Amino acid sequence: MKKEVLTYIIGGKAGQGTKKAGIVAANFFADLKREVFQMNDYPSLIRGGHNFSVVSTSTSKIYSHYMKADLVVVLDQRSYEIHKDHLVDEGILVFNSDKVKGEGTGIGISSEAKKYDNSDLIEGVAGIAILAVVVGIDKKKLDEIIKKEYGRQIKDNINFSHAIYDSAFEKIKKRFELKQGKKKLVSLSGSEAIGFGAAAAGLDIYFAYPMTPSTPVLHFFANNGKKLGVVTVQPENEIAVANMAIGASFTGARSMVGTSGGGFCLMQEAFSLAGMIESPVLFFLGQRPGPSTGVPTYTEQGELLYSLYPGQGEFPRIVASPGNIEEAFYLTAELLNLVWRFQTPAILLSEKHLTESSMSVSINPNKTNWAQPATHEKGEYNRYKQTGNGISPLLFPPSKRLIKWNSYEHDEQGLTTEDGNLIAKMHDKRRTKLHSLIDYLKKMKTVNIYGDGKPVIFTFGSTTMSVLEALEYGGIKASVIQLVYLQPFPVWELNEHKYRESIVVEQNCTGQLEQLLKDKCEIKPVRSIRQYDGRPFDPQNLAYKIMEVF
Amino acid sequence: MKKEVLTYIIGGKAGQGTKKAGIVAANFFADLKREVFQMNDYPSLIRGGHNFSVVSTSTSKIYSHYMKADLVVVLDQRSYEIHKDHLVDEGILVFNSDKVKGEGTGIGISSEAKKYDNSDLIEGVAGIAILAVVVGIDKKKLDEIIKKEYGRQIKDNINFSHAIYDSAFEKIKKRFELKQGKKKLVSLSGSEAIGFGAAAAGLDIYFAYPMTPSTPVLHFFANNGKKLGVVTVQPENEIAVANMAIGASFTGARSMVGTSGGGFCLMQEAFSLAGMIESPVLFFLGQRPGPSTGVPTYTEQGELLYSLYPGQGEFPRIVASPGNIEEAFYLTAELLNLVWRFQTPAILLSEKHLTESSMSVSINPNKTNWAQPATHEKGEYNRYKQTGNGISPLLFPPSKRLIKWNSYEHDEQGLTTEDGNLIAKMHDKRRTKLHSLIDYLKKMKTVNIYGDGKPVIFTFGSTTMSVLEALEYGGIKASVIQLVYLQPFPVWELNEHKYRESIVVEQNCTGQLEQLLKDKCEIKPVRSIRQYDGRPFDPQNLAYKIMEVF
Amino acid sequence: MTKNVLDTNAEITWCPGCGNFGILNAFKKAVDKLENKGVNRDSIIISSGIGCHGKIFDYIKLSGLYSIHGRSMATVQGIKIGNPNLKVIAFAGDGDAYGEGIAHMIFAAKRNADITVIVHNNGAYALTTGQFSPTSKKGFKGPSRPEGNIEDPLNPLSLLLEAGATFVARGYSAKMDHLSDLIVEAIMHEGFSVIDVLQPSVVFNNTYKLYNEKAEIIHKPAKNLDGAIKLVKDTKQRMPIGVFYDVRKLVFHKELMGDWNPSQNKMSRNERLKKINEFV
Amino acid sequence: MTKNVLDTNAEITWCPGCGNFGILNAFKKAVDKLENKGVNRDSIIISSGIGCHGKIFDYIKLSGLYSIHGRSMATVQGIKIGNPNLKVIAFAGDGDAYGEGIAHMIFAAKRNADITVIVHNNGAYALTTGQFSPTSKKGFKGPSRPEGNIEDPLNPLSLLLEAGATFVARGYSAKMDHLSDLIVEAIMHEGFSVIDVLQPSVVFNNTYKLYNEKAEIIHKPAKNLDGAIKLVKDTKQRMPIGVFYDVRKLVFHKELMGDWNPSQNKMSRNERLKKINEFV
Ligand SMILES: Cc1ncc(C[n+]2csc(CCOP(=O)(O)OP(=O)(O)O)c2C)c(N)n1
Ligand SMILES: Cc1ncc(C[n+]2csc(CCOP(=O)(O)OP(=O)(O)O)c2C)c(N)n1
Ligand code: SF4
Ligand code: SF4
Ligand SMILES: [Mg+2]
Ligand SMILES: [Mg+2]
Repeated sequence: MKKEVLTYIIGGKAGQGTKKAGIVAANFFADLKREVFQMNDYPSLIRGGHNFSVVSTSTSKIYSHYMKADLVVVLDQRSYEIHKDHLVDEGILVFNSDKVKGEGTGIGISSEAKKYDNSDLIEGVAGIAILAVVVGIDKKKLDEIIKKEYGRQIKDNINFSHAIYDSAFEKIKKRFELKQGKKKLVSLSGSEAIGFGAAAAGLDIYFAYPMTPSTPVLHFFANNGKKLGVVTVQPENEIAVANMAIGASFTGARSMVGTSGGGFCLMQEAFSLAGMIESPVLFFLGQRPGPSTGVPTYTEQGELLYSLYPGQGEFPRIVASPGNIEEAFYLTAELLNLVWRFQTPAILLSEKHLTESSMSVSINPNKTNWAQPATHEKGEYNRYKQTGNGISPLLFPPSKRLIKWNSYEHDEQGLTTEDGNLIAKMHDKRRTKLHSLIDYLKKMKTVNIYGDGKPVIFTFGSTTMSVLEALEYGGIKASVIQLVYLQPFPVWELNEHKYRESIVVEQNCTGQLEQLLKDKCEIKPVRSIRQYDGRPFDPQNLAYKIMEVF
Repeated sequence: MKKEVLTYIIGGKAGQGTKKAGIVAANFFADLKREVFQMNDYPSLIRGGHNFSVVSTSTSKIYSHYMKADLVVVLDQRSYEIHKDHLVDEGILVFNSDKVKGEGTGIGISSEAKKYDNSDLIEGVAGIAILAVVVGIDKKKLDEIIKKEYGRQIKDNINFSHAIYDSAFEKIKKRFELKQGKKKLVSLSGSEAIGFGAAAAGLDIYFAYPMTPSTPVLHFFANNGKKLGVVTVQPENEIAVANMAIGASFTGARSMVGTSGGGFCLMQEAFSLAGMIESPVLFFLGQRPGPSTGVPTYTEQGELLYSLYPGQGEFPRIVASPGNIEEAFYLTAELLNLVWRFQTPAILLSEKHLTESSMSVSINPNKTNWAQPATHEKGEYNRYKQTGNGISPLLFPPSKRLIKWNSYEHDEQGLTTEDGNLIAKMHDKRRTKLHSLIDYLKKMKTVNIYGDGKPVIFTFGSTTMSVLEALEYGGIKASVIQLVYLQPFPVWELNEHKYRESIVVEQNCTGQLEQLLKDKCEIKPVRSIRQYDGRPFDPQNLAYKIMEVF
Repeated sequence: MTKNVLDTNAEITWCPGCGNFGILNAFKKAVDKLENKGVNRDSIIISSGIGCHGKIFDYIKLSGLYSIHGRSMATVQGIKIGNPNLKVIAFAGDGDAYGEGIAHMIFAAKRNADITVIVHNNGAYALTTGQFSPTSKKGFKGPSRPEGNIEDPLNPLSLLLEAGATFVARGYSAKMDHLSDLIVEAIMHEGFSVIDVLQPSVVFNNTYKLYNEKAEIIHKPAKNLDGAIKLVKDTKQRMPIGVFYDVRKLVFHKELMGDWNPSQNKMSRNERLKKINEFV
Repeated sequence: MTKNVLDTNAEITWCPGCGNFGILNAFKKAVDKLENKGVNRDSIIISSGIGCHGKIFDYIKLSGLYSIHGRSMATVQGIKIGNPNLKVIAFAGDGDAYGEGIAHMIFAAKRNADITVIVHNNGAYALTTGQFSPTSKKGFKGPSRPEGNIEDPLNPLSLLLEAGATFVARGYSAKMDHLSDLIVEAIMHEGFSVIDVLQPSVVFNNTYKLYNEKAEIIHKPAKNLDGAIKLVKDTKQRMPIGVFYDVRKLVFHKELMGDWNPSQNKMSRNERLKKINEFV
């Protein structure tokens, strides 16, 4: 490994606070100005089962967790069995000796926890205390962290953590020297980045019905909306979600919805409505393994093709997918701008691995724009005025002018028509708008190119992070081309890369990005690396696979 | 014009029976063993407005109506203004002199109709009487026709028709000699062909919620289901439609649903469910101009791309579209067979121009197959047994064996799993099934090739009929390649046509088939002819456009 | 009909004699009355579903959003949240409101969303040529069930009362003035209001004779929920029309946002960015 | 728990103490009782929605279809039409049955579909981490409304009674034997039957104390609809459990098909083709 990476895994049952411990660890590293990547793995249940959180940190940019850890803390036997193989040589394994039989350092975590209320729920704090010991943090600093991060039962948590700290100190002591980084960093989850990005671009209302892995964005707005001036609404179903958001857009409110594949099916009729009435709404689509209910709490990129032509009929659609958490912030803001500029719905496509992982970021909110439509200035108003570029200025109620948005084919005023000429003209208008959109995208960054190695690795979405980290890990020279925009597909950016030796890396079974590259650009990758077991790539593993090819 | 075509247009208000008159005329011609094509044009309203029906007939195969008529009958002024330009030279225009000021032959249709009950509704019968005169049918034969075709008010209709017959005979007399054809023919609408095709393949239950242009299939089964042994159910919404159909398939009942674009949006979640649980359900999707509500009673092919990847996640999907009404019969039967063979949902994609037009056909129901799945024979049962081809035998309740269909990712037994290996294996199973499907399709007829002219015209769906008739009309030598199957896309059939000079003809604005041909086969048509005003192509017009290119 | 300021240039394509004309005229009259009460026409926003009823959208010169089948009540809830200063009215069919859109109706009532829904209840899916609808009588013959509907009809108003509706009324399109008053009251009501309008479809369900005989104006809402439920179901001997229930309850958008108006009181970009900077 | 013939190999992943265990055990017991009444286990078909409740599908060794969120009652209606000889049971959550799937519930009741719906009513979207649901109390705190739910809960049973349900009951997961009897009765009822089961979620809505105090067994259904509606709403001082309403009415599949069974009495291919040949 080139860079110095420290990895920490904490495993236990759902309800023991392992996820929280991972996030706390990530925040702690970021506070030290260290780069960090944190990933949660949990099944679809509320208590029990097996959850784990893994945090990798370095002083230089890090794009993925690693599945080989320097410190593993396990709270139960199942976690022990799973994670004992996840240790690097010389790694430290600490187990809860009350529940686990095994090799490594045993500490009586459960018996200590029993002394406090909600003993189950606080065990995760032990993981933080042990981490503190191992990286040489003193108890005062530990107290600060606990006070900051844990809302409830602070005193219990502190007492508990001290007891664990003391036992751990006795048995293992400080093992790692943590260098501080230089840049002020903050660790954000993908969902938080999406939330802040939308807010930065002027979001007014977020509508959603819970569905993993889009739910954290709903919770983000529910928790922070008041401060940010964003209203959060959870209606009765996804159909209401989408139609309410469209209604809200009619008043000029910037609105956004969030869902996952199954919920997005239910929104497609409204998506087409938005296309027809030219309503600007941003749809966040978080992927998980499908089809159907699939594997709700895991990750996959199986809905790329599904996302390209949602909703019946022809109208301009936009789909883009962020390649890392920082980009999730900027891209969300950019998409909110685009939907208002072009008055057409867009999809922010992501996946569980991005939305529910955290990463150190340095974000400058001022670099975003405030979503602004072309607005009607004066004189007679026609909602669907034919303009050169297909974009008709907006006007919001209340107004003396008549504002008619119409799901039927319509004339410029917005009244229903069945006239053949008008039908064709309005089709042309929307196609013109599509071309305006494409022209506009041509001036934007629609693909990201990382590195300048000769062979090319094509990828998209959160897999970009895995690929970048794998290259770093393996010291592999290659260029990574990440398709940020997927609809309209940025063929214009890819022509020059057509004949380069390339591979595709993606997280699905049928090779959807590969198919798109073949279809759209006649790019024929020599090899395709796909993973579709619900788990994100491990960069080490991925590096070996890439090296096999190049 | 090479062949002798006779065309008849009758125009009036909705509620005057012009559509019925068109269908009666078509049946009458078919009875004479003449080939016939009949098309209805009507706006989305119940009474008033402007409806017309056009029937073209010939002794040789005819694939389209023509918009230049030999006989035009108009019941109101609006129809007169529109259709007076639709006459061939020397054509006959008969108008309702009580309502119309114009040139041609006036007959007091309304004043005569007033003498009977429901005077508005029976005016269309005048059109039949006038047609009878013009083609030299006597009153006795006319009475037979009316008795056979008109359920209600038979005596009134006969008396009324005699009065009109007499006035018309006085003013215009017999004008055309109608040659009889040789083959026994029957005129069927596309919807009837679909209904019969599904029935021939063993359909048990049809579920639908009304939506133009799929509604006629619902009405077909509602009217004929009892005789055919097919149950018809109209649930509360499209979501119930699709989920009930899936439930029914669990019992072994062959089930099918019908809808249009907006309704299909709502069915997509169930479509994905069918993909996951491997439920065999046939989805009939009738297109109309979109997006959204669009132009409900007109025609378009704007949902080709939309239909290719419905439902979240990865699973085998089948999409096919019939190129004429005869093919609608056979293809529907074939698709019902395919969904049961491969236990995956399929879409029968069509459009208003096929479903609501009629054509003379000669159909042999015995040429279809009875949809039959692989069924479990004996021993332990695993619903999702891994087999070499991805197809697991079916078993239906009640059974001593456990039969579990599961929307979550599952093990072979059908129990939920979150295990990475199993997730990947089940993905592989479904992908294997997709490959089995493709292998199977390779042995089937997935494209139709008509003619052997050098240049190629690519097309699909009902536009195939327009193209064939245009070639016939224009005496144009070309090959027509109709894509019957659109998903999986039959690239294997197209390789040999890759470098031929070609054009694409389709009824949409953005050139969806053209895009697919470019994407999938690197076929770059030199020209694209598109119409998207809601009206089907007129073959004469289309012929000129094609001749411009070749 | 004389030309009205609320008329548009759209050609009216309802069948002659259709009950929808009565609703259209009653609504236009109601707008006049509302203006007299200080409700500015520009702040009255309409929406509708798809069906014969929906065409009313094209015939009224008021701003709004012609929605899709069964969703107009979701649409107007979104409009109301986006700008609570607007008065929002959803026109809906019986297929629309009680079939495809029933969930939105129930939840709009439950949360007391401040919207008005005017249901053109003709007991049929008229525009799609007369299939049975959720309020069709058993035995009703339509093309999807030629031998007659096999389901009993819903009583939509008792359902909505149970769901929490705070204003429930029934009108009759042929009693235009009465209906127009109902519309005014419903729109002035702060909270969820629904008017189930008996609307004869001359083609598919001609109920003029029936309702001309049975319609009976009720002059006072019931005192309580039980009374209202009884009243809306009291349809064997007569067909009561009028306001059946009218109570006050805090409306959804106020519970949600107090007096905040998302589209009008928008936070400035600077302030928003400052807030975000505090976090990141 | 001793191993039962109805157990599967699936690991049970409900939280210790969850009310769902009571429902699972009551159901298994009910199956035994049904077998004693001559209902063959092989003809009992189950379905469920998505949520904590839905996991019950994996834990019962009966054939069926694990459906999607809010659709299990549509699924089982399809199964029933496909083969009316089967007894079909849909397990559903409160989010499932009264939120996403409310339209299917209302129409299943309206058409008296011969299905049984067992609702695990825990007043929360549990599996998605405890957001408020259609039956959450006002003020209920969940992650999508940390300051508390702003909507009043639905009373689902009065709604379903108004919609036409012919068998309506409430059970309590902690009263296992009583619940098991309710399940037997509901399944034996020919027509639409629903049991709203009070199901404490120990994590998100721990109502054991509340219901242990308030639950009160009702031994006789109400005499009429009004009485039943009163009963299901009589929850201030107590929480009545038992069968509230039980009437007979011709079921949907018989109205639709008489005694025909589409999957079992299928017309032969020859006969079918003969019929088609008559037409074409
Ligand atoms: C999702 C969807 N399904 C079906 C339709 C087709 N459709 C248009 S209007 C209508 C029913 C109209 O009935 P109703 O709401 O009672 O209105 P009416 O025509 O009787 O006024 C239907 C089913 C549609 N537009 N959208
Ligand atoms: C269409 C759709 N929307 C959202 C979800 C996400 N989801 C899964 S379970 C659930 C709610 C569960 O609530 P409830 O039905 O009450 O079941 P419980 O977990 O409380 O038993 C939701 C919203 C989904 N699976 N499908
Ligand atoms: S069909 Fe009925 S509802 Fe529609 S316009 Fe005609 S009379 Fe009115
Ligand atoms: S979260 Fe609640 S409903 Fe779900 S298993 Fe745990 S206790 Fe039961
Ligand atoms: Mg209606
Ligand atoms: Mg629940």
